[in-house]
Amino acid sequence: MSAAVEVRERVRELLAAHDPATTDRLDFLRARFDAGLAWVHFPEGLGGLGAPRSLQAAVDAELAAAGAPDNNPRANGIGLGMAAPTILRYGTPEQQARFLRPLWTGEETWCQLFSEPGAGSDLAALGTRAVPDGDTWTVDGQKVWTSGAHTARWAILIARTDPGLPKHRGITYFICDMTDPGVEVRPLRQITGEAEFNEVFLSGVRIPDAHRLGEVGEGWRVAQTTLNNERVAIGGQRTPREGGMIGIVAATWRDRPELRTHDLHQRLLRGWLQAEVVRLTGERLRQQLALGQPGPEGAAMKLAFARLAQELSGLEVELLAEDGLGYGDWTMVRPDQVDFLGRDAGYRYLRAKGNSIEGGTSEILRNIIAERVLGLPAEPRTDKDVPWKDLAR
Amino acid sequence: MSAAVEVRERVRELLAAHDPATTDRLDFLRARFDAGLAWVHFPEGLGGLGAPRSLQAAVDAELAAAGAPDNNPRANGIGLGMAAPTILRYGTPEQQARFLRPLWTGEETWCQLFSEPGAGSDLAALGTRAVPDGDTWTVDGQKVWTSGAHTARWAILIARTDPGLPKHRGITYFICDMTDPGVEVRPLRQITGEAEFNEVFLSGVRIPDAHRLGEVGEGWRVAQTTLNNERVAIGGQRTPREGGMIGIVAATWRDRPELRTHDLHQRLLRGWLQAEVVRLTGERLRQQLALGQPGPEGAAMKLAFARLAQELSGLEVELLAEDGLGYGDWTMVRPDQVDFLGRDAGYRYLRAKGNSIEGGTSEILRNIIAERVLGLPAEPRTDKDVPWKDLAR
Amino acid sequence: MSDLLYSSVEEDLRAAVRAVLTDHCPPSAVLARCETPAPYDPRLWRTLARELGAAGLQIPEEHGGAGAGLRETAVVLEELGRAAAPTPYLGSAVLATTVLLGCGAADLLAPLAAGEQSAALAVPLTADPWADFPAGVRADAAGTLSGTVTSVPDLAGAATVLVPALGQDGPALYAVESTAAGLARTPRTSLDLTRPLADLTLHGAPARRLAGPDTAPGILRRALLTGAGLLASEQLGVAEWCLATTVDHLKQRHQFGRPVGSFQAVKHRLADLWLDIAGARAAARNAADALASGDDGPETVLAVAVAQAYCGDTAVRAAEECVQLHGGIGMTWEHPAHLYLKRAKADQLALGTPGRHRAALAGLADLPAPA
Amino acid sequence: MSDLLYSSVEEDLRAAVRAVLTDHCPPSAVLARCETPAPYDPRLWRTLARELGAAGLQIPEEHGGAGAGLRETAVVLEELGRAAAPTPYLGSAVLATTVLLGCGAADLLAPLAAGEQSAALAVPLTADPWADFPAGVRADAAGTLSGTVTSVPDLAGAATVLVPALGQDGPALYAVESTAAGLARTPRTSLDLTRPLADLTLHGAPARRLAGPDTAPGILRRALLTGAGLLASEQLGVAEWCLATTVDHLKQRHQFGRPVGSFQAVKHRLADLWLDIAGARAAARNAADALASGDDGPETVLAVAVAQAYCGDTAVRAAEECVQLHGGIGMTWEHPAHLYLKRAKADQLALGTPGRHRAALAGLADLPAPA
Repeated sequence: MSAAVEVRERVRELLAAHDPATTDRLDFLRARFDAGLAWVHFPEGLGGLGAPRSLQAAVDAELAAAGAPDNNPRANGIGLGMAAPTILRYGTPEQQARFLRPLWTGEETWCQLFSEPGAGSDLAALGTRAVPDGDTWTVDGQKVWTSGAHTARWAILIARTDPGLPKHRGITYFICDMTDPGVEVRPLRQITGEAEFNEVFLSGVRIPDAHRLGEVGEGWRVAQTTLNNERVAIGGQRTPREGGMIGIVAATWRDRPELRTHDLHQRLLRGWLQAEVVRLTGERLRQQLALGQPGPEGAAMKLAFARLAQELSGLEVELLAEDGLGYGDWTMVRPDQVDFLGRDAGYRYLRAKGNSIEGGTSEILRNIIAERVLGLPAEPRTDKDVPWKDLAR
Repeated sequence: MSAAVEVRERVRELLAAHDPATTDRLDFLRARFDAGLAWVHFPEGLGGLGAPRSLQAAVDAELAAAGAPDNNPRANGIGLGMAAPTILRYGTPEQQARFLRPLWTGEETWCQLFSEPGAGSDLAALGTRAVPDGDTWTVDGQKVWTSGAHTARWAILIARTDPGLPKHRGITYFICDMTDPGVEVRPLRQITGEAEFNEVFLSGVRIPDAHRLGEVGEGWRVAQTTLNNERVAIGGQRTPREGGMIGIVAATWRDRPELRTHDLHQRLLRGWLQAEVVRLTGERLRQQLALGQPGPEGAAMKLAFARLAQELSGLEVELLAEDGLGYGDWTMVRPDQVDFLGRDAGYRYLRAKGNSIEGGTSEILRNIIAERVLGLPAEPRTDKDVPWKDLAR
Repeated sequence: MSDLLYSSVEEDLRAAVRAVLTDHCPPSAVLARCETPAPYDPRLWRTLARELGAAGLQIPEEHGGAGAGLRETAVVLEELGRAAAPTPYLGSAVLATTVLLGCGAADLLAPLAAGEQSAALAVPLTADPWADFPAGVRADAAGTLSGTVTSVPDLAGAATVLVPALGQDGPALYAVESTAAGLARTPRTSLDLTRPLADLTLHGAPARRLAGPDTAPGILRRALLTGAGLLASEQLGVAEWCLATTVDHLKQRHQFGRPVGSFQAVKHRLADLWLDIAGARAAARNAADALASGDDGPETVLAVAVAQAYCGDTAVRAAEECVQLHGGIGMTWEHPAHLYLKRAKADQLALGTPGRHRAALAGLADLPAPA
Repeated sequence: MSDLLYSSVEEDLRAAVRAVLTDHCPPSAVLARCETPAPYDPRLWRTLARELGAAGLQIPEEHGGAGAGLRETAVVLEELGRAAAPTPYLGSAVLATTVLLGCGAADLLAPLAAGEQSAALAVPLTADPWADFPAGVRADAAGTLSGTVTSVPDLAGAATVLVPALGQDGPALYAVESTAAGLARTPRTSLDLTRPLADLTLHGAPARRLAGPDTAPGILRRALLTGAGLLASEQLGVAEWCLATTVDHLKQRHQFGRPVGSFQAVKHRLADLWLDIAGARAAARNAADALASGDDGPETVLAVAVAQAYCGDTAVRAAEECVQLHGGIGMTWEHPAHLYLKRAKADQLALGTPGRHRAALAGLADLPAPA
């Protein structure tokens, strides 16, 4: 029996045993997980069937068509996209058994405690300390840019366990209980007025050694799995023609002839062209991925997207003229999920500024392209072999 | 008697003693030099009067009005602009007496043997060797981008005299006799088809130690005087509104309405704006200089000029459409002097590419602005303290 | 040729203004105030306007002003831009004052010169000198005004509102007291937190006519031209703050064992930005000098269009680079960078976008558009 | 959605073409030849056209061609661009061949397919698909042609010249033998040393009519559209050579004790360029795929406009960066960078400038110009 046939069979069995119309949502999701239809490329027993990843889309479609509930993936992006692949690769059998099922069903959401105010793009320079004490670790430090920290049950965390080693080598990767009394979450207000992210203060947080992921001192290597999955997620979004920011600007252009000038027209034509080419570039990347030839364009799509979003959102404000002077609302809110496009032009303009900072700055992405794709030599490094504690900060 | 009055008196005496209408050109120029009216800020006996430099313009104007010949300064830019100030500052009395008078009168023209194919922007990495042998030096190496080498009588030359020292410290500055049999000059053809510059091959060239300028090993410091004078010369040009490249493009725009499109119009407006702002920036710099407050804009004007010339010349070719496909003449010629603007659009486009390379690349100028003006830290240097012979090349 | 430098008197004025702003208006104070219903600090305005005489710089001495001029006014605007200071300076001391000077309304100038009151010119912040005389407000036969003007800057605290309106005989300029019956002001939520905008509604509001059809269009145009030209100086101040703050940050901030400011890509971008700001400085000074001459001829108009076309974009780019090169810190509400980004972006739209001013160059510089 | 990748057949073709070009057409050979009166190497053309069948890729097998298509033709153009190869491929195998296919002129296609002859389309290299049918040549009642066409690409060696002309009954397409009485060719000095241009003069030249008013405008437009769309692939090849050559140079070249390619400002510029070239690749493939479908509907026209608007500027920028980042070496005649700069700049004007194609987007993408 081919994998595709087997998977289809399993779907049929699941639906037969758990009629979506009558089954409780959570019960259905748990049953789906146990049937190996959560992520078919995961191993059996962990929500999968060891089948090709490409079969997942058909499963999702078939279940959706049958009226089955989904696991609301947008509400648990960190868990599904980053924590799960890392637990799969580096977790102990006990950790995998404990964490993956409630993660996938959404019973437990996750957040990521990686970034620190003092480290920025130099993530490996992080200063949050984890000190061993018997079979638990005590963690102290400050993390930032943590989305969902106020609702997450668990966090993936990297912390420094040996300051005497060079920065990449003294880091260990943990699973942190967000209900620990030492965890304090504060909303981090952004230039848009809202607080998508949080600051997280860790004061004497206790983590059992059983919640360590990977070996002591191997945290940087473990984190690469997490971060690579972040990049893939960003590069994989497909947009139709005039999807995203250009669609909004073009619609305004069509609706409001009184705003048109030749200056704006020429800039709109350039922006539209750029958007269409970025769309084609992304489409070409997806065609390569479908053939199993992941091109280096992946990292680059984020760079292109940021450039485009910033240019177009700036143009939109100018196009709107007097209407561009306004702003919807400065009240601080904590949105459930990011909506780059949904609010007004001023919001789009401000929010797009983050596109070239979050998840790898455009400067870092240019370094990556130059070194990994073009093979240009690295800059002289002064920080590779210096103990972390002696680094200039 | 104020300096201004004395200078005016000298001019009157010179004209009285040497009627330009009847005096041989060279005799007049020599007499002018001996009267201290060549460059009034030079010392007496060396063509000057130790007077303020600002008085020179009046001398030039008065003599020109009287019909006196000038020393054809454009034909000896390197000599007047670079060699002379260096000889004045570092030359022995004998050297000053020997070289400055025929340099100024134009009897002897000069060229500059600094750049090397292997060094580029890292001028101090030069590899031309000068080896002492009694009271003469033997020089071997290759120089490039030497304008006027085929007509020059003398050259200012920097060469490596101690490869065991770090690169800036093992250089010595010489005056090189271009008639030495070891000097071979070959025209260097450029992308425009013409050969403004030369390559100069030095094979066993003999230079008496008496033609050394400054101490042995001090050549880099001496060369700074030469190079600083090059920068000042570049920054000091005044252009009227629509001077330079923009004037040509704007004239074509006005003359040929059939070429106009909205795309080109918007770009022309931006180009015109940029040209006007560069002009104002230069004017502001000159007003500062006139008050004795040289601003850092000097180095930056060259950067701005290159950017502008390249953008406008590229636009011009597009504007001309079919006419932009042509080119005047690819025949290799050796022009007497550079004319950035005089030929056709294709030539302007190609020649402007050199504006961001010759006399300090735009990349080097940006480094200079970032470090000297903005005070940003230098990059880590790996080449400062390494013996030249051990440098990666 | 214009004088593009700063005189020592101008530098003294700058130092005085900067000292006041440093004391009264640090970024934290601006931030704390800008979401309150009263974004302008009345104490700051009193100090600037009354003690330094900054509000009356272009008002002749016989009307209680300093009798200085627009070059000095421009220097104040540079400092206000550098501080992202929330004051009604542009609306009152530039736009409204220029109108009152044009109308010769001495009695209304005096309280402005003394810093006792502020005034507003009832045009949208986006009004530009090339547009037609506005038709949104009409005067009836009795001389009362009715109509609406949206997005008026510095309207909230103004004691007097100067209203361009179509009277019975054509374009005219009127003064309306802000307490007049039939006058209402509705605040808008603005992108720029430091320059509040409000809509003005007039329903039969009693008004005093200051200028009629012969002079009103010219006076209004002169005011908008002056505003556009001097706004370039504010934009210069914004850009300078952004560059200086970014450079300071990058000298301190270390990543990968080095100051971030030692990375060449960053250095080159900042060098290019510095060069653009040098251009903005020359263009802004040129416009201020041309306006200060009092000559409204083609050279002055050209100088304004060049300055506003150039400085508007330069300030935005400087602010955008400031946010980007501060990294995550620059995206936070706590850091003042966003105040400058919002000011720069709103200023780009104010008194004509760069595109609008470039379009004006087509006529001013004889670069005709395609047929 | 278009197939934006290269098939293995296409990659094989690329390898074969590249091998020929590496052997016959290294930069030194191009340079040596390009100032001679015969800039095209007849041996190279024979090998490409005859042995590889590259000239007949889009010609059906029944007419002696390979019966492949425009996707494959585009791959050949990429390689010709990468080599800055002087061949009449664009003029003959793309423009003239597309016209002959449209006219169904089987007898004229055969010698082209066999690589025995080349043909030229008598339009200026700057002709674009959006322009009116050309009116520079007229046919008299006897069917002989008179008139002038300037800046025709690949005219010099062409055995047959295809001439759009106004006949007695309207636009028509004619074939004229290059040896015909009354036909004269005058070479021009071209900016692009690798694609010679010549003026065509006709004085009562005998001609054969291939298409009349019903079909001629559509056939010519299809040819120009095909040329513009496939030229994007040539521009991609030019850009790729420039980037790769620059990267290689900067890995080798040391300054200040480091490879120049390790300096971050240089790296970031090249990363941006790489990203733009990735876009050019997607856009060029999209146009080739759309044209290969044979559908001339709005999606194909849009794909061509997007590709030509984007790739024309990208190739120029790549070539300009190549010269700049080679420093002085890049300014010398001896280094091939200038061949690519000149090709890229001439290609930018060819078959419609980027501005012309962007303007076409206004209609194609419903982004109307201001009234």
